Amino acid sequence: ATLDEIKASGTIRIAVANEIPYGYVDPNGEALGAGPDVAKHIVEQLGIENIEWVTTNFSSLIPGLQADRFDMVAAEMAILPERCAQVIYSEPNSSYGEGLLVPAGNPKNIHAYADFAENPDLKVAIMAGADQLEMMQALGVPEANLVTIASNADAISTVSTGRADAYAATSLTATGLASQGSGVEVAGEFVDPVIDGNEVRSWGGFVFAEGSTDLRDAVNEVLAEFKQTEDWAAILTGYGFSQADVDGSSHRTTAELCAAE
Amino acid sequence: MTDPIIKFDKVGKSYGSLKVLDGLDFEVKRGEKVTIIGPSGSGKSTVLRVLMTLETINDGVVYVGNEPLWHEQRSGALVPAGEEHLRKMRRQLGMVFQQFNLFPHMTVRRNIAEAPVKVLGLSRQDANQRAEELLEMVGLADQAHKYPHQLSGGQQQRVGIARALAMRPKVMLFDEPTSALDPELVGEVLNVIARLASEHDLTMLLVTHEMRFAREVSDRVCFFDKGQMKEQGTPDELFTAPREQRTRDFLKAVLNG
Amino acid sequence: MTDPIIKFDKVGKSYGSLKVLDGLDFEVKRGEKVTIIGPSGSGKSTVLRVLMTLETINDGVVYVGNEPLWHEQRSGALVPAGEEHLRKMRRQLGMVFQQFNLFPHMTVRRNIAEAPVKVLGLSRQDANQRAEELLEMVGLADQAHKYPHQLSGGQQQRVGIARALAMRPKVMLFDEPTSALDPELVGEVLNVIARLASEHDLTMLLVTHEMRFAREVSDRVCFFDKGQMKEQGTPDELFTAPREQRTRDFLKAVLNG
Amino acid sequence: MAWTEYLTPLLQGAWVTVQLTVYSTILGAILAFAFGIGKLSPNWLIKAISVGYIEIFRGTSLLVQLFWLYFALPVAGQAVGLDLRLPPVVAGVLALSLNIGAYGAEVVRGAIQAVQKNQYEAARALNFTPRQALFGVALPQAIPEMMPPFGNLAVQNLKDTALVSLISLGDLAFRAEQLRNFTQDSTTIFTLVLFMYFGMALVLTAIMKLLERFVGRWRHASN
Amino acid sequence: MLFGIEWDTSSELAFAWSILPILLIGLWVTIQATVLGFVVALVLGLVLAVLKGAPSRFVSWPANVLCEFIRDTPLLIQLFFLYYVLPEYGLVLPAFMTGALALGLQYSAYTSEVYRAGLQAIGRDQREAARALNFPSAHTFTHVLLPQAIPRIIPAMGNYLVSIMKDVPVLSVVTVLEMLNVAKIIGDRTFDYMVPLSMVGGLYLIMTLVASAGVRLLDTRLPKQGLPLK
Ligand SMILES: Nc1ncnc2c1ncn2[C@@H]1O[C@H](COP(=O)(O)OP(=O)(O)OP(=O)(O)O)[C@@H](O)[C@H]1O
Ligand SMILES: Nc1ncnc2c1ncn2[C@@H]1O[C@H](COP(=O)(O)OP(=O)(O)OP(=O)(O)O)[C@@H](O)[C@H]1O
Ligand SMILES: [Mg+2]
Ligand SMILES: [Mg+2]
Repeated sequence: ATLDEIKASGTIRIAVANEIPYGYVDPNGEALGAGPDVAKHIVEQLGIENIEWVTTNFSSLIPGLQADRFDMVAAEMAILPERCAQVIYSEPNSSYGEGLLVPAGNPKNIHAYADFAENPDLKVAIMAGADQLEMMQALGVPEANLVTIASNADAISTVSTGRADAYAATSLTATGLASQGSGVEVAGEFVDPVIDGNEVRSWGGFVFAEGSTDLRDAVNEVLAEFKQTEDWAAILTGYGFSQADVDGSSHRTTAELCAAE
Repeated sequence: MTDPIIKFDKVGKSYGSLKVLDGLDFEVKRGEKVTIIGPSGSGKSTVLRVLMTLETINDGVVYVGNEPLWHEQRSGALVPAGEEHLRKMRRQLGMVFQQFNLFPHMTVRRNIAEAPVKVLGLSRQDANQRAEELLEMVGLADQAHKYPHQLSGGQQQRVGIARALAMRPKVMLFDEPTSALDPELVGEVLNVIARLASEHDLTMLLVTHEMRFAREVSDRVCFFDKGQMKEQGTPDELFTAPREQRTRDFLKAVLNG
Repeated sequence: MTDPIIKFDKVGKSYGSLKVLDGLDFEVKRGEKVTIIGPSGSGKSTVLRVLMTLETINDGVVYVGNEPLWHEQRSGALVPAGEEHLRKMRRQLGMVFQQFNLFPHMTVRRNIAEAPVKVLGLSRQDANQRAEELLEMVGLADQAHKYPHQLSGGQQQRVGIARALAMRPKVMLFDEPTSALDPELVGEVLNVIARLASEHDLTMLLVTHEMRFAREVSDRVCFFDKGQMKEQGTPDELFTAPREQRTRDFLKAVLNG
Repeated sequence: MAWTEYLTPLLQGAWVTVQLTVYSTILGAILAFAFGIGKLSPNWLIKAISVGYIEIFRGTSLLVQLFWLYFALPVAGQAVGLDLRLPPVVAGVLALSLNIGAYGAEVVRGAIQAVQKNQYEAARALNFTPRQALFGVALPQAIPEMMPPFGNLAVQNLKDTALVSLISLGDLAFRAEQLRNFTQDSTTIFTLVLFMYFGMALVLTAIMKLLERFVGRWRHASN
Repeated sequence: MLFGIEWDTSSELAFAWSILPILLIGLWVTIQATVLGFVVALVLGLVLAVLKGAPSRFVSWPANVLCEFIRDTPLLIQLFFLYYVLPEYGLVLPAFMTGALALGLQYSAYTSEVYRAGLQAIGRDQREAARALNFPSAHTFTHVLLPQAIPRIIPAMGNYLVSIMKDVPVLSVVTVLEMLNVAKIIGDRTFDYMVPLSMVGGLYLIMTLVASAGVRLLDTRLPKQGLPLK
């Protein structure tokens, strides 16, 4: 929807994918996470009264935008060229590196995404629709060793029961999950994946449908100002983002990320 | 009274290769009470069902009151009749079924009054009154508000008769009206039919295995076999001095019981 | 021949609050042919079903060949019998059912031979021979390899009789053996029963609505009503000069047919 | 979290489940009668449409139908220039009722056909029109016959509502997943949820039994 | 790309044609899950039927309640329960096995009814005839009741086989790569759900129509009177 339409109705529909700490809804229906907290500030600045939070599977975020099931996604979804062809992004709100969730004690001794390409006996879980798929494909991990789960919530069980040997996700997700479940931990001495000569780092932003350019522009405007403040940095570090992650968020623009090969 | 109200003219009817009516010629005069007897499968029910337009025919013409039943006169030729014509013809006939075929979800009174309201367009009040008169006649005045399953078989069949009469038909068809009844209940139904026969100038066509009753009540008895009428006569003629061997065999087998 | 082979001693049977047998006293002598008549629901079938151990009793004692049927003597007292005892007692009885109750998946011959093989321990060959003799007797020698559904109702019932006879029972029970049959097929079954009655010294207990047949074949006719035997006598006594009003009413209603 | 703290969010979800069940059962019943009677129609077009509907929705998986309505229909709509982006509630209720309606249609057809032929003959002998015979004679007898299978279908439908959680509708199953996301306490949560579904099914069954007695009043009349 | 097979998005038709082999790989998983689930349902159903018919109420009553409970709760939740809860008690089954078990469990409640109804449909008449002839009760069961029950049971079981096939997509929630899951993943990666989901619908329609026709044919071929004994 356009900004005018949203302002007229007074309610904006924002989706999260139930990923701690990027964007999730707690049992009381309160939306939390790096995306939602920043979004709440922006929405207030834009003069929109209500937010209707929508929880959906990660893989349904883009289709949901396209189907007008919500106006905006606050899931810190990574800005990738193929996604830019489907939807439009705000400027980056965060940046984060990769990580691995493994069974306690790391019995298979896994420290890098590349391990799955080298050892064909290892199975790795990824979330449907997440960009770890592209990384694994680029590293040459066989498709048969990928276990696609529907949401982060399934990762602990999948890994602790040995249905997969590890779960590939962003470092923040992995840390969050490791603190929640017993029997799992974050793989130590993690080696960042290197693809096409670059270490992988992702930049997350808010996402909108193709037709919502004015809304995106308005969000960008408020976001740029907000990023100058301590409040903004406090939100991110409060959810476990490192200072490097916070600083890194300004090292790329959306235009660059979308244009990248 | 010599004009036939029902006339089968070389009527043929088959199911696949099975000939059920085989060039049947058969007449009933106005006011006559005719009984049809014959072995199982000889086509007795079929004759009644054709008259009630529950089965079509393949051949020949059936007349009811001088009008073809299954055909219409159109630009001189006889063509198969449409539903309109059948509805008109059906008004002249009423049928009583072996299995009673009452509507189980309607009270006795409603069973009788429903068709007069829906088909003849009587008011509900008039139809109810007519139903109650008929119930009186069949001796069930006090059962009007019961459902069929609350009645004995004999009572149900008497309701069946009342229901058919409520449409004021000219011809009443009875297809083994007592053969689904316990022996003790047969009498009450036959009594009602006998009263009908003696008190009204209704035309009646009755299929039955109750030979004694057939003898008492009918003007004429027809013996059917293999889809044809093999022999007919007054009850006395047919029961005491049947001409055909087949008739004799049949009567012997049945009366032996 | 004066010793009762069957004796009901104040037998009571109820379904919930419905008394089906009400302190029934009743005897059958060895070799006697007894017919039970009576209105629907009077408990006729129940008497046969109790004898065949298909229904239990609530009260009294039934004796078959001087031994209690439903009880065992144990340390002087009568206690409810176990399956062992029932199996032994059942050997003396054979039953022919209204609905034939043949096994639809077995050939006619196997229907007859199965029990002699499994229960009496005959060899399959001997049992087959016995089956074929019995089929000869009921006039179905050429039907041994057919399945029941390929036979007419009358033929099926004759197989039913042969099946019961194959166990060489001392007492044969017939529960309305012809009432599920078309009228024309009744004769062939009654003929077989009549031959059995005249040629063997089997004890026979027959429930039927075929009054004429009852008169011809039985030594004694018993009239049941409301779970009790209301009247009994030779056929001539009972049919021509019934003592009880209830019997007269029943006979009038039934014979009127 | 103690299990009592799960109750509030789970009960919210259960309420959504109840609503979904009620709406889709009612809509499903309407579809069942329309297409069940349609399949018996002498008009070949109505018959063909009814047969097509019944076969398609009975012949494919409910989850496939649900995903199709939710994910694929908007794309199909775009192709012909229609906005077919159904909200999850609409897609959910529609998929559930279309599916259950197809099964119900077969029940309706079966029950109407099971009305004894002699009832139609009696109606014809009394000169009822085919329509009067259907609505006055056949249906009143067929409806009580339909009730036991309808009861089973209603419970089936209640269970099927769990699938709408997969298109992000906040029903009981969805709430359970959300809670598990937080607490990873699968045993307690799923045990609670199983019993909640069981309880709802028992209530639904009891309601259908009452309804059955109501529509079949005439059968229970006694002397 | 999925399972090493590339897709061609140049046109809808080319896309459909290129993903067909991928969907067929998923279809094969669907068929395996169906068959395995059906076998579990047949075995568990028979066990439940025997327990429900047990003479002791202490056995039959819990069996009846269990059956009702299984029948009244959603397959999805039962699947989650088995998938997430069993491992907490040390029983870790692969997703596919868990799925087949859940299908079998859910349908055992239905098949147990089929067994029971099949035996009960052999009317009182037949039991009474067998009793009047003094058959041992085991012989009555094996030679009178079963031969007549089996032809009645087979078509109903066939219908449940078709139902199980239609429930297999639920297994996608625990990562089983059956046909719908494969189609969904293709959709997630190409953002075109229309083609793969419609193809899954079409394939299902074909399979169920063929299977139902097979069941009907079988039904007409089965001896209505029971398995014949000469
Ligand atoms: N719908 C039908 N399809 C095929 N055959 C039929 C049908 N209806 C009747 N028949 C056959 O037509 C023949 C004549 O039937 P009909 O009912 O007229 O005999 P019936 O003389 O009334 O015999 P019954 O005394 O047994 O009632 C029988 O052989 C019967 O099997
Ligand atoms: N299983 C049962 N449960 C309840 N009532 C029963 C049962 N079996 C029979 N009855 C009732 O017991 C009574 C006697 O039945 P029975 O079959 O002995 O009568 P009958 O004299 O053989 O009658 P008919 O001539 O109709 O065969 C009837 O009122 C019947 O309804
Ligand atoms: Mg007839
Ligand atoms: Mg009886």
